[in-house]
Amino acid sequence: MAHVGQAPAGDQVKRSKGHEGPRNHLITFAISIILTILAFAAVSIPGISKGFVYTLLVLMAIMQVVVQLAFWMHLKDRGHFWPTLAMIFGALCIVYVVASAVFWIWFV
Amino acid sequence: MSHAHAEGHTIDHLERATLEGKNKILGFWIFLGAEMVIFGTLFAAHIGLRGELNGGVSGSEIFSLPIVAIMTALLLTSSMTSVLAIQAMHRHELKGVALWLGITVLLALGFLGLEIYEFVHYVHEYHFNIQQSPFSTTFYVLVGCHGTHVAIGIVWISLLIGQLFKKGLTVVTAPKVYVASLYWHFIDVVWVFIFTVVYLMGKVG
Amino acid sequence: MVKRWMKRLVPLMAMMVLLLTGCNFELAGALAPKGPVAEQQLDLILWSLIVMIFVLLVVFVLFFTAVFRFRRRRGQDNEIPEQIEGNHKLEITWTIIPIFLLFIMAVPTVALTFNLEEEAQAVEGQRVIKVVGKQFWWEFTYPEEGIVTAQEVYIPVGEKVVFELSSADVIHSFWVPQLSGKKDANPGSKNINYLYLQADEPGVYKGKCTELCGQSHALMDFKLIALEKDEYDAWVADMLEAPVVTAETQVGADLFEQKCLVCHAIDPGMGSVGPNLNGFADRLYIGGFIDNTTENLVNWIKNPVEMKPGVTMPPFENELTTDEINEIVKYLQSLQ
Amino acid sequence: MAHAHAQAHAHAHAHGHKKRYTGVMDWITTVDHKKIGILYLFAGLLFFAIGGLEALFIRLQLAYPMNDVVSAQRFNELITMHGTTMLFLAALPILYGFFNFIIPLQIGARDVAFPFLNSLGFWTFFFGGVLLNIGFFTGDTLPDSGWTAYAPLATEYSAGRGMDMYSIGLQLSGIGTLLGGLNFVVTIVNMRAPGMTMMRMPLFCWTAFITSILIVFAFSALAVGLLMISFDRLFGGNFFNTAAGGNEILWQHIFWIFGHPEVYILVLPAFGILSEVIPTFSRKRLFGYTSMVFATSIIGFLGFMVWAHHMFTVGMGAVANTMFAVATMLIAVPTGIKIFNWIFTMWKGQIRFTAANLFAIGFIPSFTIGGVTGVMLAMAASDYVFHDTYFVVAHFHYVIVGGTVHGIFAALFYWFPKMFGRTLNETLGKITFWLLLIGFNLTFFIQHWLGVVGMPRRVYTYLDGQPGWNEMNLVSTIGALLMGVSVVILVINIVITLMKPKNATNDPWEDGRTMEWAIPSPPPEYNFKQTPLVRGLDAWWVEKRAGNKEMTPAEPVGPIHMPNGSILPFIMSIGLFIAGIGFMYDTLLMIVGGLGILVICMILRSLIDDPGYHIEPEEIEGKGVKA
Repeated sequence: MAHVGQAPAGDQVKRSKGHEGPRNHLITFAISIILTILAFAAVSIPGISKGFVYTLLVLMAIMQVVVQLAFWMHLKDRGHFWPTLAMIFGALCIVYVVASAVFWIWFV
Repeated sequence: MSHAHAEGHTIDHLERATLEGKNKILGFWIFLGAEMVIFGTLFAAHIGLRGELNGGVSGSEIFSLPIVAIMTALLLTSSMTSVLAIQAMHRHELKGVALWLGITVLLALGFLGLEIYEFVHYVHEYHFNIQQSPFSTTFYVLVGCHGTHVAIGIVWISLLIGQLFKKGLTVVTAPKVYVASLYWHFIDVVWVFIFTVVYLMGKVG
Repeated sequence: MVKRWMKRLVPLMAMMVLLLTGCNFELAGALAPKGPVAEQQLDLILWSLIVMIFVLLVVFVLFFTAVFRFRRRRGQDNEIPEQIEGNHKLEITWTIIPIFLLFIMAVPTVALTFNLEEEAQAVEGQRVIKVVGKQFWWEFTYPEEGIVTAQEVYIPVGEKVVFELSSADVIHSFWVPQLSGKKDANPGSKNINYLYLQADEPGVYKGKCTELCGQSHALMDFKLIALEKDEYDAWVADMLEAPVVTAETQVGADLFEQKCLVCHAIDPGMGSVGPNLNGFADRLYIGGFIDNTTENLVNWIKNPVEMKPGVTMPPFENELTTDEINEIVKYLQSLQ
Repeated sequence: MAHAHAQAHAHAHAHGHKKRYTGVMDWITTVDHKKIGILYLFAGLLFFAIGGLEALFIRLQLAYPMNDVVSAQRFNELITMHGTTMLFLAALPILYGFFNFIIPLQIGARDVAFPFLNSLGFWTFFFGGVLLNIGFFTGDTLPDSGWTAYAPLATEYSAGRGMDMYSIGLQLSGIGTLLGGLNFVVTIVNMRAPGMTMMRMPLFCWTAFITSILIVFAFSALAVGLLMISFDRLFGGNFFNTAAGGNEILWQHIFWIFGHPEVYILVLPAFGILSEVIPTFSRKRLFGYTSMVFATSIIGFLGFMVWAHHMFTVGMGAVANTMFAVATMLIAVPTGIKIFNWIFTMWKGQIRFTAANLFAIGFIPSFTIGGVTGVMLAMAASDYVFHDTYFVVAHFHYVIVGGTVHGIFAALFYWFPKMFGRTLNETLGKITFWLLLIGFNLTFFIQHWLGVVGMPRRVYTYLDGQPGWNEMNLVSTIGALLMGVSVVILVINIVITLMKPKNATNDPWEDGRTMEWAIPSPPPEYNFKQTPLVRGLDAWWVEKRAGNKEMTPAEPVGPIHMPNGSILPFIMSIGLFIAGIGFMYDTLLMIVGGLGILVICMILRSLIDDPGYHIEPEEIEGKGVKA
């Protein structure tokens, strides 16, 4: 039964040495920490315009999430076609749910 | 039923050694897609209604950023430790897996404790309960939904540690550990948006 | 334009339904428009109907040809028809043509949708009537004239009127089929809607609530009464006059004050929990849907819930004697 | 799944015994996709009957003006329950029955990806359905705010426990449905037999795949919406409380973000069924397979982008209205492609008018009428007239009865021999078809007209003396009764057929094209004794044309691993059911107890290994073809 419906060929390929080392993950951790500190700092500094802070916060959150999805959750690895699709579709849904809620409640 | 060849080339990916393991991981990804929509919808409600205070308190009045920062640090670190658990699993180090998962659970408990403290504090200090305003309702449902996920994760990972000691690292337990770690990362991902959208933006006003 | 063609289509469709029902028949509702808004909407509907009937014809002709021509016949059991994979030319054809058809329908749709929206924006000096939907009746306020009325809304003929729609409880929807499409009356202060319509002929137009709003959703009717300008002005003046209580109606007036005034105002400009009853004698219907006769009114006061399930007004049959109810009715019928 | 091997080496025979259950225990413990499929089918048919009765009462009430067959309150309960039951508890489960039974067979798998989850999904759906209908037993008010449950009517203005049943019952059955959808996605992605590429997959599997994706994403939105309603009703939340600053329109957005994909969730599988039935009975391959696949995907994708066309009259403004109007109209293009492809599949074929094919063919004109009225409704400015009138009722019944129900009946007649080993009576089937066709058109065609002349939907009665209303409503009611009769004949047909001996051959329609027709009817529990090798689109047809009597195997005959049945899913669902009732009636004990049962079962499930069992080659009747 093991060969029923072989998943995409990526699973069969041996990964290069070093991929599994903790370095990538520690770098991801460092990036996340830095982005988080920046986000908290942006809020604490007075005198920056609200719109700018909002944009900055959202951008940093998206960056952090993308990095975590790609490295910690291995989405960048081969054989993750369907998971990536699921995430993209989910993200799309979120974007339009949030957009419609914001559009409706704030602007109309 | 030929696991013999499956064993050969996925020595470092025990969780994908069987079709069942692959199914479980793919299924869990699809489930995470559904979870994204669930949290996305709650975020939509929160973003839409967070300005509606109904005479109650606002986020900028009550949120305490130091606590949120500590919670963030705890959860982020726990996400990191769950990665280390997976790495230990790929090296077939049972004790390493259990150790890192144990640390993950401890950090998560710290996070959950702080969240409960935070909620109790709000209710006592500001009468900021679920009925106060649309802002409070969306706040508690969104953050509480995330907290519930953390609690479920704690129970789940604790049980997994027990299973690991009982059965060892096998093609049955490995996908479970992998999937649990995916779940845990996802909780961290959601938290990134919660501290950004709910707390930091709430603090800005 | 093709308008005349469309107009011919209506009787054709009417004939079909007539054949199906075999009954007396007349064009009604949105098919008998009495104002520019409804007319534009009907034109759009008929235009789409023509295009769609064309589509239906194409599909049906192909479909029935296929079904009748290619049935399996005797002796074909061992024959295998050619296994056709597809045909790019055909497939492209039936992708492009529908896109074109949609395009010719989308353009007038977009135009009319924007047009209706723009016209409904209340401009300076525009007559605006505030509508509040309540379970299960409608309150109409004329802010400039200072009139509040219920169930029956008067407008002058040939003049654009904007309605400001909101609700006091659940979502209702405001629809006068012969004059315009509908729009929701939402509760809360945030989602207020504007709808505009215009009546070109005087008359009594039926209006309805079209959003499920509770038990008596079906009976949440109202009437829109279009009058010539001078009659309309007379009506306004009439409404503004304070009610006169004579010796004959004094008993009823006192009873009304004790029992009814808690919920029903009779002063021209006042809103109230129940419908404002100013000018009640001129109302055509009780509760928006029953003929305004003495007998019906007595029964209504005795037990309104029986006639209109779920109304907030409590039954008075145990609280008041029949005589007392008759006095109140007499008083109400004096409210010109 | 835990039934995999406890050790990572290749000995396959050493462990595991089959736990044999019989009778009722067999059915509530089964994890076999075929049995679960049958459970879904019959549970769905049961709810279909209940929903049908509700529909008949609705039509009887409306047969005459100011009629009083039921009270206004009861009428609102009937329309709510009719809609909810038909969509969530009848149509979708029946389709799930076919998904479950047929998909693994069509892709050459031995089971679905998650057999345990499959069983859990079914029982959760079933008990959710019971919870939704529990007012019939407790005497409480039933849900009464329409299946759309618009706030604040559903939150602050609905007294009694009705809308709690709605929010909690639907939540449960939604979770069950979600689990099912997830299962099918993974099954189709991971479990296909060798050679079965995505573009060789039968179109039924494709539509099931897209449908399942829609389910996973759409039902999550619904879950949140229902959670919000529950919070507003049970814990004094303010999501939709306008007095406190909440927003009632938020519910409409969330509901329709789920609700519009739901329409495609119902109709896409019917498209898939047609794409199986019509080629079989035309003896011709599906015309334009590739464009059908793309059309399905595009419909699924666009289905997510057009939800607000249900809200044109809400006051979203001209920009939003026209955007959604145009996007909606675009859906007509891929749908049109499908219609023409079916017609051209029949073109130059040899059409046989079996009952199954009659339903499939009857689908085309009915659904086309539903489609064109759909385009008319999509035109925002026209929709101001049509919205919430009987025109809409007519439109979606043409789509759902003309589309989904026709598709379901076609599938029932088509796959019945495969599922039960007996062919349904053709004559009775044809009578069912003609009665349904006449009754359905009589009921709904006239409602287009009723709507335009001013009859709003969801009215419990109407006043006498409105031109033509009395006659038209009476005709509509007579049509509904005819439809009722046709369903009764179908039920009789099913019952008498099930009492006959099994006599269906592997390929009873003789022109079967897909792999389910290569194995016995009904299939053995392991489906394929050897996993088949797929050598082209319409795998079984390919083999037949090559002169083979069986599928070419992809593996030698060997022991087949099977999962053991389990009672846990049943008990878990009962736990959820108890907790649900606890939430409704504010009984902490029941909440804790119910959730406790659930958690204990989950712990048991995770701690106890169930390795399953093996069917040895000697047990498999007949010799397999040597690989």
